[in-house]
Amino acid sequence: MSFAFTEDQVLIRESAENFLGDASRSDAVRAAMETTLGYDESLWQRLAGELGWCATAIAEEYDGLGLGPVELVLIQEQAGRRLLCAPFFSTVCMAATAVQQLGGHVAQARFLPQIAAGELRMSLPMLGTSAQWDAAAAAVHAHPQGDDWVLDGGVALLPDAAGADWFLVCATLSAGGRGLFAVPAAAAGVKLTSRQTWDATRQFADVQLSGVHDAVRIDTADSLADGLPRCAALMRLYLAAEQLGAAQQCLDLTVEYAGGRKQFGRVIAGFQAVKHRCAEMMVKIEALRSAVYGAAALAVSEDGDSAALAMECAAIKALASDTFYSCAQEAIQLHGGVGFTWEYDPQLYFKRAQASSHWFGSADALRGAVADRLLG
Amino acid sequence: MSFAFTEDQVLIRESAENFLGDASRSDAVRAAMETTLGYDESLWQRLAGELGWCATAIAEEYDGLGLGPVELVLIQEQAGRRLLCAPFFSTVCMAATAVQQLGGHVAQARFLPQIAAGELRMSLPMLGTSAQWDAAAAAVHAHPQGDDWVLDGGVALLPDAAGADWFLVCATLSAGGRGLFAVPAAAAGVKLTSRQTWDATRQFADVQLSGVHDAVRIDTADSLADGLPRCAALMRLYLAAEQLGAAQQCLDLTVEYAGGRKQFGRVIAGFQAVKHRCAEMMVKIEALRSAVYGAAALAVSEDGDSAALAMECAAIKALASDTFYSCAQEAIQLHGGVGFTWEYDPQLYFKRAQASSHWFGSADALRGAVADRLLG
Amino acid sequence: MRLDPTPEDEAFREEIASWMRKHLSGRFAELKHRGGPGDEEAFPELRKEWERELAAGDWTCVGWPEAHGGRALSIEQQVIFHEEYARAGGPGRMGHIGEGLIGPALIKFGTAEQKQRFLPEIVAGREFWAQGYSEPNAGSDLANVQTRCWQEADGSWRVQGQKIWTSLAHESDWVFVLARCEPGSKGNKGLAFLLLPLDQPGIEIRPIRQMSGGSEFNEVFFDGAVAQAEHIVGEPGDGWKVAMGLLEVERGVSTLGQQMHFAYELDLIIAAAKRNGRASDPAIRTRIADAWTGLRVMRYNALRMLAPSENGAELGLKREALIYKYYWSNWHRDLGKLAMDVLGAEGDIVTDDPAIRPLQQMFFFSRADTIYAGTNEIQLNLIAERGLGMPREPRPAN
Amino acid sequence: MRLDPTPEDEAFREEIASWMRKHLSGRFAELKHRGGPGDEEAFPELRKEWERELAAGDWTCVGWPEAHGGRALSIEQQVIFHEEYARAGGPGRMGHIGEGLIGPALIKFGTAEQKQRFLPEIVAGREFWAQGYSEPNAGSDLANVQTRCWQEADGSWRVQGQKIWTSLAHESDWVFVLARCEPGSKGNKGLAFLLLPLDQPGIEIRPIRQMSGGSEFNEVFFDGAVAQAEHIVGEPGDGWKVAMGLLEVERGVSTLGQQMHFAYELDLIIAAAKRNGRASDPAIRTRIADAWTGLRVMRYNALRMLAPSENGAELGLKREALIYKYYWSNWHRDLGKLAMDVLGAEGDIVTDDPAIRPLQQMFFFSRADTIYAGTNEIQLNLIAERGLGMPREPRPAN
Repeated sequence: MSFAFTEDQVLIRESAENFLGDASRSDAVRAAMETTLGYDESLWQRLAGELGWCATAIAEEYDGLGLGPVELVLIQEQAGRRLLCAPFFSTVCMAATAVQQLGGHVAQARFLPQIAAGELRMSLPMLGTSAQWDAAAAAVHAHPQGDDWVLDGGVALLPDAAGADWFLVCATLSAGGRGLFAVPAAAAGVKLTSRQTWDATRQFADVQLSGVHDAVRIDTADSLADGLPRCAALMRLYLAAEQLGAAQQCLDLTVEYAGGRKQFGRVIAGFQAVKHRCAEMMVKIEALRSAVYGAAALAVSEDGDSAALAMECAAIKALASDTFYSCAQEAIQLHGGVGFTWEYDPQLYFKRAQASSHWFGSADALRGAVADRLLG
Repeated sequence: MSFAFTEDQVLIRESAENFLGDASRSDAVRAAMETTLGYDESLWQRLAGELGWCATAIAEEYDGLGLGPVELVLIQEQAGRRLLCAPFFSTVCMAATAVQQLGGHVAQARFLPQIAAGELRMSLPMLGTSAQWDAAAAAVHAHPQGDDWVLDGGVALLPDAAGADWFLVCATLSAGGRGLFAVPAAAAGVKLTSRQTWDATRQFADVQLSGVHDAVRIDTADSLADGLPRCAALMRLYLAAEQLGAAQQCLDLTVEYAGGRKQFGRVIAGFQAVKHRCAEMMVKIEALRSAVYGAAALAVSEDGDSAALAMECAAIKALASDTFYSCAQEAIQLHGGVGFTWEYDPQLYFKRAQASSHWFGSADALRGAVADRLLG
Repeated sequence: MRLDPTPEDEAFREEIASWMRKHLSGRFAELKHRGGPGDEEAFPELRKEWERELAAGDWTCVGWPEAHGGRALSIEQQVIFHEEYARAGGPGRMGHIGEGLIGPALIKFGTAEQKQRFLPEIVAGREFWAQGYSEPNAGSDLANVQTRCWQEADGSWRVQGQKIWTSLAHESDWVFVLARCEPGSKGNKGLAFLLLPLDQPGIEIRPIRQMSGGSEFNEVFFDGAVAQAEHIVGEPGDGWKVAMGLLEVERGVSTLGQQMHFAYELDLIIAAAKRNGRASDPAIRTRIADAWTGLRVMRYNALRMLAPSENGAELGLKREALIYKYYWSNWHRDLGKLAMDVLGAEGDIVTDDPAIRPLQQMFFFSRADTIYAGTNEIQLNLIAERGLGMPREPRPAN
Repeated sequence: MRLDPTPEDEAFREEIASWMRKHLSGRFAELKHRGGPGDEEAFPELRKEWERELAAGDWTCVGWPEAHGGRALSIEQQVIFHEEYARAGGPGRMGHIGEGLIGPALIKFGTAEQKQRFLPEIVAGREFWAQGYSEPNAGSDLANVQTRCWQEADGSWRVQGQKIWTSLAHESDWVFVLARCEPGSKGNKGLAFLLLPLDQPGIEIRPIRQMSGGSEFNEVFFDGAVAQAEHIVGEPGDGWKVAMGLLEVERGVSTLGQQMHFAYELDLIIAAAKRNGRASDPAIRTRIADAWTGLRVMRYNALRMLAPSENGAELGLKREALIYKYYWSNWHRDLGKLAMDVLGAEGDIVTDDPAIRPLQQMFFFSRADTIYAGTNEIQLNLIAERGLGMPREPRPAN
């Protein structure tokens, strides 16, 4: 048992920290927010291509680096800190995870190498509770036609959908049960409607499917039901890591601002009330950091109890949502008047905090799931 | 509409403040806590006799002063502040209220003049939710025998039961339905078992009834069901007033201690963190005070909507429980090491805060009731 | 202590309610529930017309003395007016700085000529005012005024400096400014209180974009801007006294109207929760119950504030007045979060749906509630020092 | 980074678990889960015998070097030891101040003679220690030591003054004391670190009654109490350095054992909630889920603390170490409230029921958690200053 990062892990973290600290500064984020795509294509090419981040957690047999949740968590923490605008979360943290955990070998062999190479962008909705999965599956119907499947229905709120090459869609089968399908964005019958969100650092669109023929079913036998607990756990973990990094940045921005701003002839960082509130932010953030790192370590342990991992990641996503929101709120408050202006950065984090609070389930719902495990 | 107290009301408050500030100091409370009765008989005689407090909210037709909830709230606030050990709450705030709101005229004429005169002590359990009323009624059975009722069963946790002359008991009738009975403490078949509680400032006993013949039924027709909302509302209001006074004392003790205690060469009252936390206590306390006074005014308004009053008093009792507890917790914390010693007073308030938090229903349950009214 | 209204109160309440029903209709109907904080940019011209509609009904400046064009309503009646105005959905008052701040200050400190020049225009809804207090380096430290002023040979005043967080400056005709008239003076000494027309070459207004995208606050730059000799209120050097008298008035009866708007917002939240099923979520239910309790607290707290004090303490030192800003602003900020949590993903999407958009704006703008007019931190200092007699913050010697 | 145990770790875990099963039985069975903070007065004599039982199995001082009688276990193995000890319900360690505090201090700062005199007795469970740091006027301000000491002609030391919050003084043989040896010195200068036998005429122990009725803390009065010449640790004047080295050690591996006890307490709460039906109350469910989450946080946080730091930072400056005391103490205080809210009226009644009494004691005693060993307020100062580099509190010149 060891809680120290390996040298390689430290290198990955530092590389992400340095790259994003330069390439995803506030001005870059603000510029990306204004684009239709929602991100800077060239930045995406660099991190997907040169830096090879997309390959991190994909198995070597599918041309990945064969690393895992710990490394991806370290990248995600930096991505969250810089509010990285890129289809990294949708494609790598969500879609690749879904294909790995829910898909059969054929689908894995088809999609994972392309994702690892940074050549394919894929999106799926950020479903949390099983009720949300049920509702999503009920909204799309799939019926076989010869060797093909034909899909009809609607999928709401797909992240980074504008630039995606494929969508992952859960559908109700005409013969009963459900299946997971990959749908090419370019297929006939696919219609995208972008939805403008207050948090513009991660953009969404709805997708309407009308008699779409080119869908590829990716699950096999019971892979969907069997893989869901671990799949949901990992997605929540990667999001929690992002929220952790963002919360840290809220604290860093605040400590920096408080160290420069004078009121009543003193820097406000010297006021005990300000100190204590920053300290409380740090307590929450370090607690979350320990939990995120621990869950990442648990995810790669040989224990392999996916129900235990699911419980832990549900709890951590709830903790991350609450921590991020409270740190973003405090960042605005402790910035005083400028805190709620467009010009200063706390508002970017604040909007992301609110939006991400219900991705994959609200904190209340997730705590409910934890309580169900503890209390029946 | 006016929110100012009348001169008479100010006099009543000041009289209670002065009397209890002298007669119910910490040493007196600590002495009373150690007695079997749970209070000082002579103190009770003074406030029930000379001062006539028991008559405050009883109608003039029953030899009371004909005043009402506003005046009783002002006395209760001072009683809470000083942790008054006396059967005032059980007899005057609870039993007299129950007889007035739930009893018929015959019962009122029989008991209220004696209570007003300070000659009769009466106790009943501190039931909150209707589920608790149901459970209490289910635990006692009443069947008629000639002109008498015979009662069998158990009543748990009656306040100030040791010195009570009568108990009020809700029972299930053998013919169906329920009735409210007054049972003489001295009747054959009544057995008292005192229950030692951590908060010794208000003491409790269980009562066992075995074939008790001397019970007097005090409700008539639908008076029990009709009167319950207003009865429960007033009891909660009187308790909330007590909790308000106690919370205020927690703050006063803390500000005084912080003004004298030096650490790092400064009085700790000068540390901004201490100031802000005391200020937050004051915010909660003044908010509660406004709510308690307002609900008392609502209780005497001609509006007379008992459901609205019940909703408001449920909300206020929840607020009072939370406020008192958090102020007691802060008082201990800001007293530092001495805060959790027996010798200093915060612990007395802390224990009372926890105990009173579920009298007449926990804050969660009460908020649930408010939500039911708002949301169905 | 009584809550029951007198028959006169009830009649008065019905008078306003019926006037509002009749007049807040037709072309004014779209103003309902609009124009409050966070929405002040809505329909500025129509809201100015609405001010004149109110004036025609004698419903402006209802608390002012009759001699100055008011109705001299009692506190109780003013409460009723504000409640019914807000209950009817009366729009945010374009005239509120004139009516609530500078008007009362002029009545108290102004010369006869100033009163005659300015008050009738305020009462009639013809001139609108902006305030110039805060400065970039004097947020919470209000007395740290850097803006300078000096008197020219002709007696007129010139103003040089910058004010910030000036709401509706671009929609106003006049601004009042606190500026340092004694060079080298510090803190609250040596200040002058000046009245300036906004439309002049020496004044530039730059909007501040808020997180929600709107810009109801501004920076106002003064570069030798002119105030006429007779447009100083009080003596040079007495500016602080005038300004503080005026802040006191801010905590007034209009809070009851504010509460009615809060109740309207809670109603929107309850409706949303019932619509999308979150009304059955226990945690949401608890928070809605708490929000409702807070409304009751605020109403009673405001009534307590407005009642005559037993010991003659001035309003600002009454305990319930000291806590009020902190209480309502934090309550309202929490309400914003509750609204968004009830809306869920629906709340994240930019929309014009009148069942959703006001809640989104409230969520964002309520972030400012705990910051402007005394941040939480300043409020807690004041409460501890004035309410509890705890030691004052140490202040480095100047 | 890995959580999987090695086969050796697993074997070691089983070794302890099986030893505990075998030995924490018979007459020792009643010690299970007893004697922790808030319960330290339970069975003192039997717990001393238990210390000797542990010693006989070589389970005392497991982290000490073998040269001093320890097992020189790795950090990982110490973690396992503490976890399994607590999981088995191992009682609160009477020897923990000797083993965890003064022993390591002597190993680091003591003379060869001191080591030889004291360490074997600690290892064997024959001598028990109390600590004397806090003083009535130096609660959070630890360096404000008023207790004086001076050297007699024969080289022995005399101590005059008063210490407070000394746990188990009445059950201990020795006390270590921080006293001012340089008259007129201030703060952390001029202090000596002395070892005194408690059973001597110059020492009086008075129990402090806690809110729960128990008295595990004491005041200790020194009136010319004697320490032998050779019983000073470090040089006169270096006492602070010795004391601080020792506080550092407090944040050690034993926290993992503490967490196991916390988990046991949460299990009691869950059992109570299932028994009385509150397990179906949504607000209680949420709080139990939060408490469980906190346990996970604490476990991972402690493992992070114990891992070698990347940049060689000392333990006490690692971010996760800075927050740990604040986190666990507030978590535990909340757990106490949760326990009582689950128990409801049942919790108010004094009882010996083993399903209830420990929760009541925990509720009361956890009030002290956020106060002793650095109050919340001191912890937040430290976190802000050391963790975030914010300005230090101004301290008036002495």
